[in-house]
Amino acid sequence: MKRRDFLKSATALAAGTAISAPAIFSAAAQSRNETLLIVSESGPNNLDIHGVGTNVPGYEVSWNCYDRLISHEMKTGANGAPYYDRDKFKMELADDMKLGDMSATFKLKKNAKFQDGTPVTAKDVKWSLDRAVSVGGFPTFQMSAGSLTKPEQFVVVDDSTVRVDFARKDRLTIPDLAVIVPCVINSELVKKHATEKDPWGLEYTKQNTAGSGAYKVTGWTPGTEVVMERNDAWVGGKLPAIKKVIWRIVPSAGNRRALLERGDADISYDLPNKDFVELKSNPKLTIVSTPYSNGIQYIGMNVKQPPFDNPKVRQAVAYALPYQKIMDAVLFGLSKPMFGAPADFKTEVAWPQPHKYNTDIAKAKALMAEAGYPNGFETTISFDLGFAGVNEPICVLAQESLAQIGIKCSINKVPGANWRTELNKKTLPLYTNVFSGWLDYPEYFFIWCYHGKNSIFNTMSYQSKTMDAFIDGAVTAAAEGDKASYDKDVIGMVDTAYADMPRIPLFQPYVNVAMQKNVTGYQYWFHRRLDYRTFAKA
Amino acid sequence: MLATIGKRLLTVIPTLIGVVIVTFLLTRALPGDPAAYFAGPAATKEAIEQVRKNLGLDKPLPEQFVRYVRDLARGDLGNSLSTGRPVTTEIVSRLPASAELTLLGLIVSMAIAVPLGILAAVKQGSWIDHTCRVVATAGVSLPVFFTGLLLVYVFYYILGWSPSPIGRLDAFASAPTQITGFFLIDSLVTGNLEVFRSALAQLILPVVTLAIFSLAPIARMTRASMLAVLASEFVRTARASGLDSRTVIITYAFRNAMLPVVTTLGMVFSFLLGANVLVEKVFAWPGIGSYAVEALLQSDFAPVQGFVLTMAVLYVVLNLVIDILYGVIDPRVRLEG
Amino acid sequence: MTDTLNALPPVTTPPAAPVAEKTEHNSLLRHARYVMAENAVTGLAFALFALIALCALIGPYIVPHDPLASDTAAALQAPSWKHWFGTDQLGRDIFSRVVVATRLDFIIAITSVALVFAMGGLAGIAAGYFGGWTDRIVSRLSDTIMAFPLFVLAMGIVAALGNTVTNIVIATAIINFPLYVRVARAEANVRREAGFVQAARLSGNGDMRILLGHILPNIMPIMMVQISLTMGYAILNAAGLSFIGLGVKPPTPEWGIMVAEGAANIISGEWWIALFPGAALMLAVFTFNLLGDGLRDLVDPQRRT
Amino acid sequence: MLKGPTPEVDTGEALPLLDVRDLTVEFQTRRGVVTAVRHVNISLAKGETLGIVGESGSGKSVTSYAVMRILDRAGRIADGSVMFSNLDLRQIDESDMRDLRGREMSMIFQSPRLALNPIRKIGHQIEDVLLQHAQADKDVVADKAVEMLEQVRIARPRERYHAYPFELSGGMCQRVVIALALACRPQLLIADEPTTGLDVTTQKAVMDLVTELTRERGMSTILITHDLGLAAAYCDKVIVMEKGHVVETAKAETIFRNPQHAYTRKLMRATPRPGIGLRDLLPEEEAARAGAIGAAAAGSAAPLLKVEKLVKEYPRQGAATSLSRLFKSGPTPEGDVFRAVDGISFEIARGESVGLVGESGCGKSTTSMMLMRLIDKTSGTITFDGEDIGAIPARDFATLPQRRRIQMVFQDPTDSLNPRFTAARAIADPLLRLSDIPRKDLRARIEELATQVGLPLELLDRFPHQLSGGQKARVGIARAIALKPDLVVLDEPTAALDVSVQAVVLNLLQDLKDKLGMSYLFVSHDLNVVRLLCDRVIVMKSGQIVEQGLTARVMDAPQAEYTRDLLAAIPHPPI
Repeated sequence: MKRRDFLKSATALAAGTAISAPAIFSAAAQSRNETLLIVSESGPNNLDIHGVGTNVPGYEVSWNCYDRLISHEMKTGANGAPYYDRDKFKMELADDMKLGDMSATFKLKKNAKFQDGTPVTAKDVKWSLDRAVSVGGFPTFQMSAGSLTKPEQFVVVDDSTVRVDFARKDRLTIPDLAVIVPCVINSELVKKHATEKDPWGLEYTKQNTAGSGAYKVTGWTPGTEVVMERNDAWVGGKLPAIKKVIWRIVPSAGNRRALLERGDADISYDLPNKDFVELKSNPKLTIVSTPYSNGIQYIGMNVKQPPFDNPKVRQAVAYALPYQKIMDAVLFGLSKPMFGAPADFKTEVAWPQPHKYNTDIAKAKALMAEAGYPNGFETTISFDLGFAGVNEPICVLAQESLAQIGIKCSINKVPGANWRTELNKKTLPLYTNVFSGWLDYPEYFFIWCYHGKNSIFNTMSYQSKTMDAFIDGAVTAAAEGDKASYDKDVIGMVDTAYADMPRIPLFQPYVNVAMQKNVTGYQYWFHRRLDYRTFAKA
Repeated sequence: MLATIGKRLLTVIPTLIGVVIVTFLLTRALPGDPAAYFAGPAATKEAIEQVRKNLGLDKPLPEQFVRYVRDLARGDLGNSLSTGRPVTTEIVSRLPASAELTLLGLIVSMAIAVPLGILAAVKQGSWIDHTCRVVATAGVSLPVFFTGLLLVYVFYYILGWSPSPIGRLDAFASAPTQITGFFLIDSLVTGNLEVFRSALAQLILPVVTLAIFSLAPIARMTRASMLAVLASEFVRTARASGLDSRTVIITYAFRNAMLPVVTTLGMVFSFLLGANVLVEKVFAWPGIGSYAVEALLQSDFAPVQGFVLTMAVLYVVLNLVIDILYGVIDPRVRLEG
Repeated sequence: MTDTLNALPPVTTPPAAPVAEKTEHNSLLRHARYVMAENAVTGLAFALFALIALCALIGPYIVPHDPLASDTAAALQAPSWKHWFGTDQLGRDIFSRVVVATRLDFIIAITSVALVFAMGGLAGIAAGYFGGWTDRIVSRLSDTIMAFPLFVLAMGIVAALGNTVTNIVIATAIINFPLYVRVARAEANVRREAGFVQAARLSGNGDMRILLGHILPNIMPIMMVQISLTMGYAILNAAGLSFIGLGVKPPTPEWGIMVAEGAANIISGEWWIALFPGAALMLAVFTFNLLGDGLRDLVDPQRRT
Repeated sequence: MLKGPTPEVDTGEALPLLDVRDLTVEFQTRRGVVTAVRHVNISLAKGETLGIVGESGSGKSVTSYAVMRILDRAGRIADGSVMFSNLDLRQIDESDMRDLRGREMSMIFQSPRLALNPIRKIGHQIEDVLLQHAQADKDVVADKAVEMLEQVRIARPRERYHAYPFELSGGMCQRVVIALALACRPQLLIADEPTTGLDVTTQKAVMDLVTELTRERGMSTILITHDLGLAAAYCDKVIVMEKGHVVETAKAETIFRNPQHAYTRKLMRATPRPGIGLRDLLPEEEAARAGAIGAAAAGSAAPLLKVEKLVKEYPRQGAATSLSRLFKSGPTPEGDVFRAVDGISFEIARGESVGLVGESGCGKSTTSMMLMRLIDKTSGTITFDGEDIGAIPARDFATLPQRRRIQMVFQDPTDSLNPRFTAARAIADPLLRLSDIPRKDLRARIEELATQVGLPLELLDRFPHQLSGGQKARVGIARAIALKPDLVVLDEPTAALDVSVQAVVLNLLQDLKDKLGMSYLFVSHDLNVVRLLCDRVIVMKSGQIVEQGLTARVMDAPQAEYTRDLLAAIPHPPI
């Protein structure tokens, strides 16, 4: 097994966690400074983002172990920490990008090599992009969001030049090439492991990294740990400072916090909000909180079924939710409120933005009476158990609050594995959920969540001609660069959404990262996972 | 003796068949649609159907079962959907972790509970007896995960005596060359004392957690059977023959009292394997219990089935060992069987 | 040495007691008094049991706060005069929740035990009495269940059937099935050839009548011990399921869930969230366990363990 | 009379080996302090054999435990002194006492099989004692143990040294226990009911062995027994105890001839022996009250029960055979079965009382179970009143009307009563199931039955544990006759009872038979008892009938060798 090989080679590097353990290890400590120990609740289930059912931790591996043609520049975010720049691209595998009217041409870096030493060629890039649009499932879907749907769109010009033809004008096409999915894979290596049943070699890449990225996985025990080591031949950017990344899975949140506080772990980013708030006062730790880009936690209602087919009922619910209580007791202030905008607030050309509803039981009761439910009704509120830490108290508070206007909810816990199935059925009457889009454009969010073509994320089954017109209009305007009508359409989208209120935004969650003071180089990315390449330890 | 083992193996067959069927049905009854799960967040209905076909989940249940049994007969436990690895590989690599933890837990527990039980029986009705009873019962009354967290809090977070609860070894230590898969043994065999110390230090808290939990049944059983034996006629004869207390208690009473204790070990072990699942979760232990729990919560059939089958086989083997042990202690079984 | 020897259990049986009182009832009471007087721990267990039963019965009517009412302004408060056990993340009064939870946990324990008694107890008696195929089928069934790691089986059942109180009860009953079969079978087996069973047969009792009318009442005392022990396990089991996330629905107060919720807060210093429900849980299981021991004393002073 | 005092010791004058004065033993029980032994005096000379006789609860065993100082925590010597060879056993400390036990004073208990550690080789168990008392070095101890086994007449002792108790018969186990007790050549041997539970022939062999060995060694012996005959036959001196008191001390020769105390007389009368009738067992005044026994009803032409070539086979136990059976099909091979009953034939006439006698394992119980239709036969016929009831499966028989015509009285009155049923409920059980007696008449019928068996009516609402042994036996009898059966099988109905109670119960059975005209099949190991109650007797051995005939004929002129052995083994008190 690979892990053992790694472990053998790592014996010499072994270092002690001097602080807590009673001097168990005596090995040299200097390599400790080049090793990053990450602890998180769950680990990857697949090392390849093209794989079937790759989970979110798997994206992190892909991001760090594979290169894309292009990536984003950094800017300074609202909180002062580095934040990816949506609009500025930088070259990663590509040396240069020529943007034409209906195509983009990429020249590859000359000395780019895969981790096994073979050079990166245009053939590899085409094969990889072909793979992304062909394997089906999530990668193909993500590619199509940028109007990248057919292998014919990817053309090998010469050994080191690749052209991407646009299917139509779409301002999401180029950004879509900078997400995690269009990664470049060592096609020769993977093809060797491809079979008739598995033409894209998914089985191989599931367990092996075959990229040109800054790190390669040298040990992986699912559910336990991932060990990654630096690829010293990386050309995609400045050679990272961290030589080795050890990513340990520690399911108990309390233990993760303890590991951080005792200085045993370098970094962790999925702790309960409460812990982050409290850790902020710990002088040994740095905490960075950044709002999810283009993401919202909301209460959704199924508009196809009574009683939530009645907009008055939905508005009543919007007036009955205990927003501030949720902010205080559940999130400990670590989120951006999406409610209670002042009455004179003008809808902006931005997303997410707050709505004007606030907790007002009297108004809610009135609306219930108007809607013909003066005595309320009974329903079920569902949540994803995978995120019970936030979801459960939200539902409990909502349940309590809704009871005041006569809506009696019972709480339905859905195990993480079934959550998507349940959403897909589109029968849940009332639920809380998060949606966040990688591509940070309002229309991108609305296509997924409000458009009448009723995608999986339109969990409310909301269908409105007005809304569709605004969304389609915005997409076209964006592609054509028609700012005026784009602005008008976006404002129309938002206003319609907040008038009809099929889903009630609660807050924009924060990505919280806690790390030791000596760890530097954290950057916020649209995918919200860690980019090891910029980290360093003092 | 051989015949006893043979007979025991025969009676095991229906049990194993039962386990296979129950497991299969149970896993298929799990809610959630693995196809939807694995098709990814933005999959269309067609994409989900495609995944379903790839996973073979579109076939009727009996057909899936036949296929499953056929694979099983070939020693193929299938692939985990979530990790993509063959379940056999996973189990083989994770079993030693669980086994090391559970066995050590059992050994520690017995090392404490058996003398405690004897003492309680010999001093029946004394304060020692009552203390034993209360302490052992208190141990079994705590949910294991609670005990585990409490121990971590006290011994790691507050006192700092124990290493960080992140698995079998410290993050920067490396596993010994695999011989048995038991780190304690492997590190000793390869002479790597550093690793031995690290592995031992990591084991202490989870082992103690398990031991606390299993103290009561063993102590209770030891006390009960010790009492029964101490009241027996042959102990009376031994005492009337002037044998000293040590001989009476150890040679005469204890060995006889161990018989029912040995029989209950199988049950205690099964009990511990269950508790193990929670302990592994608390201590981030890379064992098969935590693996199975994750799989179960993800409706990932193959690992759950593999896990349960492994456990069933383990249980059978353990009972066999207990039978043999029983035979070693009790000549009646050895000679008459 | 002298002590040790003198402490050895009876070698002689005390002379037969003078002929006993008028009725069985009377003698049982007296016996209970004797056992409790002799063994303070058992007395304590009975007292605790009474307390738990009382909480289950009238708990919801006497608690100082609404166990479900949140008060985010008063969240995460340490124990005080107002909130004896402190408050949780949503500002709910933990004391009230712990007391109110007694009823649910009690119900889970009792119903699951009643269920498994009806299934396992009767199956075991039948297996022990009839032997042959009945025995073989029941034993294989129980072996099959035993071959599963019990907690994982419970998880599987609850995961498959959905996490409701009913299913938790069913799962708990199923995993305890082998224990009941084992005890009932063994007890029925030794009585199968007992003189009074033969006599009952001669008196024209059919098998069913012998089973239910003669054997069952006689093994009830031993089953009671088992029942008391498994009530404790039932609660622990429910708590474990909650920890995994397969417990009862929020915001229903239940000890296991409360411990699981509070567990994450131990490290951050809010020990009271997990500690008090944990203590209640432990106390209840503890009580049931000691009660089992005590009942055993009551039932059979010879085989006291 | 097998043994007199050893010549070199003068019993009368020398200092007694054991001198117990005023011994009082108390037990702390849940009902307060119970005095089990009151002011007992015992004096035992060197080489003397003393019998302590009494019924259950007389304190005879407690006395011996007090002497050995092995009373449990609840019991204590409240008063008196125990002097052993000038040592005050109440004063010396425990470790000295432990040295005495096994070395100077040993004890044998009843149920020899239970008295040995089941999982330790018998040789090692003897070694333990030898080593404990430093009677042998480690290197020769094994030889010494073998020598002991040889001395207690165990054949092939070197081989048996490695045997476990379960591999030996009850009699052999008792020999091992004796070897254990005598290994260190103690001065005093206390034998507590050493032969209870053993067959009469084995009993004789064991007692003869003990006598011989103790005499060889010049030891003193205390024999504790309920059997006055046994005590008188083997002892020099007999002490009779009743309720913790010594009521009489006398020489063995005189106690039978001239019992002084009323209790001794009662006990003596109640002991069955040749040449007496049933009524002679009862105390004189009661015997007079009971009157004469009715003449035996003449057997009618057609027998009530006819058994022909009855066979019961059991598969031999063992894993190997059952394993092989799993693979082999077809009938079980001959070697795999054990014939518990091997082709027996006999008849019982109406109103007749037939004894079925044999030692344990002879098949008598199996036979009675088949007749009772509690188990199925392998082959043969059981004809009851002209009907082949043997053909009806046992499981169906329970609810058939024929059931009421055959009833049974069980060996152990405690075991045969449901602990959860009151006496009345127990008697009512057959009436409720098999008769159509109206509910309102039930109580009256129960009381009638209770009166018939001499059970005081106020005891009817008690539970078994609140009744004495004799009372429980009466309840069992009342239940058996409740349905007015034609045939009652009496399965050792008095084996668990004290002799005085046995005397009463036997007479009761006789009276009931006369009154109700039932037939009895009396299953017993005790020829003396059978002689009293039965018209005819059948002797069984190894599943076969070795002899049957009229009681007087079989007892006085036995034909079979085996019958003669049985008769010879009965201890004969000196009359």
